[in-house]
Amino acid sequence: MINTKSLEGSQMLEINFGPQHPSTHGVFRMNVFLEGEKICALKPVMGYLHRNHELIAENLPYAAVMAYTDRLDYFNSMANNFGYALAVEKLADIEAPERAAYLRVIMAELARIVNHLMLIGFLLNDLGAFFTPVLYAFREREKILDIFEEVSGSRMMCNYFRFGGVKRDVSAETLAAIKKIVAGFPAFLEEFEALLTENEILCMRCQNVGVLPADLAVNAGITGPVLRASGVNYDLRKVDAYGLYDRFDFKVPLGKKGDVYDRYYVRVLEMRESLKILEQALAKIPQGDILNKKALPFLKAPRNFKPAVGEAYGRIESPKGELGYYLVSDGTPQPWRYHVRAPSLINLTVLEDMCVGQKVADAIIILGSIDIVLGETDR
Amino acid sequence: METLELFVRIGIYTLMALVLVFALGVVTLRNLFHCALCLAAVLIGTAMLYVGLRADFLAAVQILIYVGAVMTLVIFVIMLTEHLGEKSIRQNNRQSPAAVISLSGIVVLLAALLLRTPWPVTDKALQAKASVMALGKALMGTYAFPFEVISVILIACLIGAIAIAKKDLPGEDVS
Amino acid sequence: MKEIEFFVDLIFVNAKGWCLDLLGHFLPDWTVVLVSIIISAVVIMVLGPLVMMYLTLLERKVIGRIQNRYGPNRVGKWGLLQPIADGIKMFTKEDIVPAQADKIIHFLAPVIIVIPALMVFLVVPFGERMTAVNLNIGLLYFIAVSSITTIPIFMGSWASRNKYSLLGGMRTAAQMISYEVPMTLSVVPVIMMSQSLSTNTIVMTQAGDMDLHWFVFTPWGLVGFVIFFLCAVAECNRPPFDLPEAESELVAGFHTEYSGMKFALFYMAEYMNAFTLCGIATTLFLGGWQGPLFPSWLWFFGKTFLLICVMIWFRGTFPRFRVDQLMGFAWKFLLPLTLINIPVAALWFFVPEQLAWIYSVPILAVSLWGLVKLNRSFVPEKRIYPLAD
Amino acid sequence: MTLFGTGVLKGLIVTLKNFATSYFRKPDNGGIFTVQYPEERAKEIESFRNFPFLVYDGTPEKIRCVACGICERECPPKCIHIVMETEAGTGKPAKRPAVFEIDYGLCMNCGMCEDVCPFDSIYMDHAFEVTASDRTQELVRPKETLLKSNDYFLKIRPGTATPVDQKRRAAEEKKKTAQAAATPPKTNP
Repeated sequence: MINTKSLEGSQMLEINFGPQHPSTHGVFRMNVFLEGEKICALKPVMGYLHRNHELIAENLPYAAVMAYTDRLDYFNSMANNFGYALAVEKLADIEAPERAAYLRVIMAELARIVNHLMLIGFLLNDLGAFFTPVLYAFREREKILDIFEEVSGSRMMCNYFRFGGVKRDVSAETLAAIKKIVAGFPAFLEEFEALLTENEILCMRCQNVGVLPADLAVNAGITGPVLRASGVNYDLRKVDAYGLYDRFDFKVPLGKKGDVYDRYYVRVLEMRESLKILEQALAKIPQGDILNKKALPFLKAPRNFKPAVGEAYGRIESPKGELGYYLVSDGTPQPWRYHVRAPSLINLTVLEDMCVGQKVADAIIILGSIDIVLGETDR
Repeated sequence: METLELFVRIGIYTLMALVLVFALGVVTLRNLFHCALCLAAVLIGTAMLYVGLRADFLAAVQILIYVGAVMTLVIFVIMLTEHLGEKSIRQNNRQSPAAVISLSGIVVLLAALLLRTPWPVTDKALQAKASVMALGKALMGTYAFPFEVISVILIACLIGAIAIAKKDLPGEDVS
Repeated sequence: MKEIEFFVDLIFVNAKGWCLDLLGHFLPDWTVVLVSIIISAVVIMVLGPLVMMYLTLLERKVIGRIQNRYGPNRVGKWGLLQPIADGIKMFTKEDIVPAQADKIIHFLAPVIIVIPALMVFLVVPFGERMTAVNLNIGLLYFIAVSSITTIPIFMGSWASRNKYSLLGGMRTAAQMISYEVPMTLSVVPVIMMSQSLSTNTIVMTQAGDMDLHWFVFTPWGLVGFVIFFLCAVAECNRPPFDLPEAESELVAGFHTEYSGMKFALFYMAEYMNAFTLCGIATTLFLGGWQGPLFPSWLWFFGKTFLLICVMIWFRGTFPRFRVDQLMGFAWKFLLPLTLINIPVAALWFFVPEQLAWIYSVPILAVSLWGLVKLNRSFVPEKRIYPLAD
Repeated sequence: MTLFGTGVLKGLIVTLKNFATSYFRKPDNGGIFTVQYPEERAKEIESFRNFPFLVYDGTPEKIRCVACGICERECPPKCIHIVMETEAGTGKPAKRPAVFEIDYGLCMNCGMCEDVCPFDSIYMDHAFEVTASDRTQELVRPKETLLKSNDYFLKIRPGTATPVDQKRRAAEEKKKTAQAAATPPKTNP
């Protein structure tokens, strides 16, 4: 059962981390070759959670796919919905009314906060903290999930966006509740940072570990906080200015080294920027329709929605990176081709480059800092 | 009280037997890891015999040094080199008859020597308390020079170990 | 008043004395000695597991509160029966032995690991005249016996035939050997001050007026205490030094392949070690059972549980070290500090107290500062994050 | 320059503070935020959607569903199975479901059926305690267990049910008046 394989001529210990392992974030496997505790080679193996997402979508009407996109990255279904809605809207040339567009931004930013909170919590678990950061993160996440449940009916599988708008209007009380969360969040972040940011053990473990150079990141197509931690200024909210993002004043935090610590801290700063966006959006949100008139008839009869022959690519800055949906329509109610550009999958491609030469414990936190969700990676 | 002493006596002889059994295990068992564990058991048993001889300090040091440090190192090395100690080793070869003959000769010789030597049990020795303080004073006073010499040897060992370990650092690549 | 206090102080000692007196009337002399040994042994055998059971509950409760949860509160009032429920669960669980495992050693490892954990209870002074065996080499005995713990861990990790176990075992060995060195050296000043290895004598020398002449109130004592405590945390594999078990990396380290009661025994040994190490730290630096007003055993258990709570607090707060940093911390930071601490304490012995304060505090502070400076990899980098448009 | 070790101490203070505040703070303010489930329950949110149920008016015979099969067709995971009842004598379709089954093991709680139903008969329920010991038998819910009264619907989701009720009543009134208009008034001789 146990054997040492020779790899490149030397004797090494081969270990399978996963698919049953406490910190592979789902069913992911890393085939690691060790020399002592040092990693000499690492092969990521994925596909354990493959659910045929794309083919299922190609056999369903456009509207029904929305519910499936929730299941891609199950930590932020709002962002997934957003990307898919944008793609379909591009295909059918529908625009969301103003209030709906504001609601979309609010929900997407709340989802970003939830996602980053969870990521930092679980990264700390990978670092060996005994669930304390996770549970502090859960405490705050709970409040945001309550909002999600109130507006969409579900805490995680929101299915809230519709083509040309959103599913349900948000009451004034809910908006006030969001405002309260946004107002109270900085205090929590302060506490969270006091627990973590300057902690010497955390700094020792994270600084100069898993360095991702900027050129490698760009060449490998890395996006999102992982790319920005390497110091590349690329945020689709600025580049594409989709939705209403050109109306808000926010900055893009950048890292320098591109190590695990930078990836951690860039996310903390991103949460602060998200709060800024939320404050502005909540102040400016207008009254009005939440669904485009053009899209209204298709709510009751999804099969009547037949976009003209053509293709469209809708992309958003999901908390994990560039989440893109590619759609080809042949004029039937179902998409002819549907493809998801999953940031989790593409960011995972540099895992080996970051891990080789580091210790076993580092591989775990590097994986944690990439922020993968297997639902999205394997689809 | 005599009953109690009898118990102690029985205990000590059992212990001696056990130590011998484990010692036999060290040389006969085929699995290297098992041999090492037997050796650890022998060392612990010896320490317990020391306790029986009222040499508490020696017993504690025996356990601390031999079991706590040396055996750990031995097992560590076995695990590192033998791939989980899976290999079983052959404990005898064609030279074993010759070895048995010569060894039994040595045993006979040693036994004869041991039995002939007088082991004087003086009253002074029985009354002397092997206290820690006396030991410390002896080491620091009477035997200070050998003590220091040993420490010099140990330092030399340490430096040698560092020098050997240092070579493998990736930074110092030989061109 | 004084008498009542004295009576409460020695309540357990007297209880044992009465028992022996009673038996002495109708039993031969030699059995009384045996019974005395048996009583002490039984008390320790019961105390060890009992302490372990309720330590798990305490830990879960405290960590729960730290994380804004209740912790166990279903079984019995405040979850007080939870350890018993856990015990029943552990007993009834299936005992799984891997097919390739070395069955005998796999079985022996958890059995053997409990023995040294129980044996060290012998020299812990639980209160006035409440040391089971007053050995004159008590401290050395403690260090020697607790160093055996490595071997059963090795046995478990080797016999499981699991690579996670193997890595866990390797880490344990490295960690235990490394931390034993500064731990033993940090004890040296205490031995020098009390001029004895007996735990009882060490406690006695910390009496002073008000029973508050604890070693921790001196500069070398404080440094020694902190080092000893950190090493103790590392010795019983608790966070932030829990690398041998490192859940997020090695699943469960050396006891990955253990289940049911065997697993519980590993756990028991770990918690009993935590208790005894805290107890010894109390004995050496916090004055043991010395203290004003309350009975001695209450002082001892109070201080020990306080230290255990600090261990739990650590667990609820810190991430884990990495293997090389762990070793670096022991060899490059703790070890030099203890080596500096020993001459400081030695000088303390000969110099009048005020003068000793004046020189020892700066020496220790400067050496601490110097060590931090020398170990630059421990110090976090300050980073500035640009905010781009 | 900050002293080495301050970060660690700060972290310790944070956890100590949380330990202390867990005894007296409110849940939304840094106190204990867990809910002791069977005794306590989390606040029920009206728009919460779990598995679908069928609405009837008054008695279970007066079922709103007409077995049109739109939900069956639109359901993304295809977890609904409907067979229309036929009139006993004539064999004509009776606009009533003879079989209406939802496989709870398959349903993904998306709410599509609720969106597409033209007869206001299928809605998402709040009940979440739907464990079963058998995947194939107990989780496939037949019509009898799916049917729930309109009163229940009004109770759990007043915001959705009240407008639906008003709409249906208005439609009924309209139908009545239309019927009244259609039947020729009795002419006085």
